Parts: sequence; C-alpha cells; structure tokens
Amino acid sequence: MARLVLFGPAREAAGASTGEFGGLSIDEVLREAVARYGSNFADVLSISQIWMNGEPSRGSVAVGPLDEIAVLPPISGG
Amino acid sequence: MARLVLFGPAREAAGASTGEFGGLSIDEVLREAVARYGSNFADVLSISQIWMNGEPSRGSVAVGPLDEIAVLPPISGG
Amino acid sequence: MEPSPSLDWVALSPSSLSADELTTWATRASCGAVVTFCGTVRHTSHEHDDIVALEYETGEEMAMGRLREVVAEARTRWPRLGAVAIHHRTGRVELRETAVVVAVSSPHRHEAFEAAQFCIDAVKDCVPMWKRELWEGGSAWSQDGRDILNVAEVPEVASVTGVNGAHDT
Amino acid sequence: MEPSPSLDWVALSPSSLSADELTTWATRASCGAVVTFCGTVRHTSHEHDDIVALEYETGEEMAMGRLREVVAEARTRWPRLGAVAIHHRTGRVELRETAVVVAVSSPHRHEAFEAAQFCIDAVKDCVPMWKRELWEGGSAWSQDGRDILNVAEVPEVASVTGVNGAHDT
Repeated sequence: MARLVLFGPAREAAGASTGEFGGLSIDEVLREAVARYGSNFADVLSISQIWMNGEPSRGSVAVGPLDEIAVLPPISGG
Repeated sequence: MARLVLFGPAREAAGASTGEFGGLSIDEVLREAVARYGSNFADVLSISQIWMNGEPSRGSVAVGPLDEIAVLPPISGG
Repeated sequence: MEPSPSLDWVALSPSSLSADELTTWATRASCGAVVTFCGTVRHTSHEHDDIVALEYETGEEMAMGRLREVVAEARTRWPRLGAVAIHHRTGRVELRETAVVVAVSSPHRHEAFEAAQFCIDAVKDCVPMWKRELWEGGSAWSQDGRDILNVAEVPEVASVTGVNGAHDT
Repeated sequence: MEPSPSLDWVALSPSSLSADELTTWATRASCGAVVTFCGTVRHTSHEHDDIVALEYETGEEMAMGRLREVVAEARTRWPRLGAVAIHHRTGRVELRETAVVVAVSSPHRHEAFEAAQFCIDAVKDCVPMWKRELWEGGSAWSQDGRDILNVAEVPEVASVTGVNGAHDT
C-alpha cells in the first residue's frame, strides 16, 4: 500500500489530502486514484508533476508500502 | 565678489570651506583660489567638477556677486 | 522564530514575517550591501482586483528541502555572498502583509541584487506551494500556476556593466 | 523624520536610518513587491581592512536636488513604480550601520529590482557626497572616488527574461 499525498488544486479535486493504494508502480497507483477520485482529479493530474519521497519521479518507477507519492499541480508560491 | 564653496578633499586641501573672490569668470575665480590655497588645492581642483548655483558649469561662464561656485572632487557616496 | 546561527536561514511560518529581522540578521561587518525583497499581498491578480487575502498551502518537508536547495544554488553561483535568508508564510496572509521575504548580504552590491532576485525567482519556480486568492464573497486557486523547475534550471539575471563604481559597495 | 505623504521620499539624515521604516512606508496595496537596499559600513575598503566608521560630507541642497532627480529618472524609466525612497546618512556612521537605504515598490518584482539597483547606482554616480574612512589611529578620504555623472547617464541593469513567471509579483 503506497501512500498518495495531494496538494492544492489536486487535493481539492480529489476531496482528500491523502489516500492508500495497492498499485505496484507510480502509474498503477495514479490509475487507481483516478478511478477513486474521478475526472476533475484526472484533469488536475494531467498538468501535475509527480514526486516520490520528496524528489521528482516518473510513472514506471516501482513503489512499495513505505513510498510516498506526491501530486504537485503547477505552483504559485511567492 | 563671488562665493567659492569647497567640499571633501578640496575643502581639506584648501583649509577652508568657503572663500570670497573678485574674479569675473569661473576661471578667474579658480585662478585666484589656487593663488590663495596653494598646490595641494590645485591638485584636487584638477580632478574636480565645477558647479555654479547647484548645476554643472564651465570655466568661461561669467560670475557675479550673488553666484556660488562649488568645487566637487570625485564623489564617494553610498 | 530563533535566528539562525549560520549564514543560511530558511523557514516556513504560519505567522507574520519580519523583513526587518531578516535585514538586521543579514547585516555583517564583512558585507557592504544587504538586499531585501518582500513579496506582499496586493489587491490585483490576473483575475481579480478586490483581493483581500491569500492562502498558502504547502508540503512542509518538500518546501524546506527546496528552500535549502535554492540557497545552496545561490552560493554556488555567487560564492562571495554573506548571509542568505528566505522565509515564506503559510496559511492566510492579509492584504499588504508579507508572504515571502528574501534577504541577501554581500561585500559588493551587484551580487546581492543578483542573488536576491535569483532567490525569489527560484522560490516561485521551484518550491511546492499553492496559493488561493480570497476576495469578498469568494475564493479560487491562483491562475498563475507554473510548472515546477529544478533549482539549477532557474535563469539568473544578466550581470551589470556600470559606467563606473560597479565594484564598490 | 516625518514619513512622506507622497510616493517619493528623499532625505539626508545625521542620525540612524531605518530600513524597516522605509520598507513599511513603501508597501502599498497596489504593489506586490518591495525591494530594499541597505548600504552598510564594512570593515574592508580598497586600502584598509580595519575600518571602524565612515564620515560623510555633503552639500545639502545639491545632494537633495540630485536625490530628487534620481527618483524622477527612475519613474521615467519604470513608469509603473509605486513608492520610491532614498535616505542617505551624513556625518559619522559606525561599522555595520546603514549609510544609505533605497526602498522601491512596484506591482511586479522585476521592475522593483531594476529600479532599486538603478537608484543606488545613481546615488553613487551622481550625488555630491564625500566619504572619509576611519580606522584605529587614522583616517583618509576614500580612494574610490568617481567622476560625477548626470542622472540620465547612469546605465540601467539588463532586463530579465525568466523561463516563466517573469510577469507575476
């Protein structure tokens, strides 16, 4: 069970700030998340970056139960 | 009698911060000032700008009794 | 907040930021220049002209990691910097309040200007942070979102070639 | 000193300058950026590394006239500036104290950086002001004197072309 963490517009679109998913790669986890959270979330996800354990990552990377996957929509700090 | 005003290194070289001179042009006033204040002042004068009444000016300009001529050595503000 | 004893000081804060505290902290006997940038809440955004507050959301660990990277990159690009501080608010920030402060000191002024500008550019381009705009009767996520860059990708401002005096304070 | 009720504030002061006061004064609801520059007394000059104080001498009327010209020129070059302040100390200024403060606000940050840097460059190149360096046991006029320029002759820093975000705050 990898942990998904959602921020800003992604959190709002999902209606949740975290979720647990059983997928074995980042792509699998995100597919499950879209199934659970719906099309608004899918829209935000399509323009978001994905980080794993605090660093930029990519869809094919394998995930284990201790991994944290973050969905980062376009940023607007400062 | 035009009034001469000396700043920073020019004031120090002349040993005076102001002086009255009878010259009828800026150049004449400055010649009299060199005669009165000596060669250290002449050295500073040679690298200084001359302003009259708060604005940059030049040697040939005529001066009257209400005019103030300023000797401005290279600046070092800020 | 306890001032940093080192030459770097990054922080996220849910309460008021003090530009004065950072400026004073950054002032060093070896440095002739301190440049301080405050990003303040203004009433106009791309979409609205009656903003009353902003609300910032972040992932604290990710953001702190990125802030540290920004300072490290600034030191790589401008090795003679003195002190470097970046503080960013979280949560609700009212109109005219300061959302982010950068303070940079250096022996000479041009590197302090360049590094301070780099730091705030990099905060905006690299630090995971999301802004909600609040106006009378409504709110929405900011529409000026940017793709997240790596810190090394942030361009720096062009260096100056002054007529004279470019290398003093 | 009484804060200026207008958007411009220039001053010469024989007592401590407050960067905080100028930064707060420059913060406006229409501006998202305030850039503050402090020129502080450092222990090193071209000639010495044990400076304990500086002493500034000026011609008050000429200097105030030039400071006003610097602000006017900044507004010509960056028409969207908010508030612009330049304060310069006169007399003796101790190590680490602030000899000059510039504070500039604007809707977006890059023009505030550019204008603040122009203002301090122009102060150094155009304002009649002479600095004596004081160290333990001696003093001398600063050796980094510059020929006085007209304000219009002061070059500006190159504009930035950021990867993105160059036109927000």
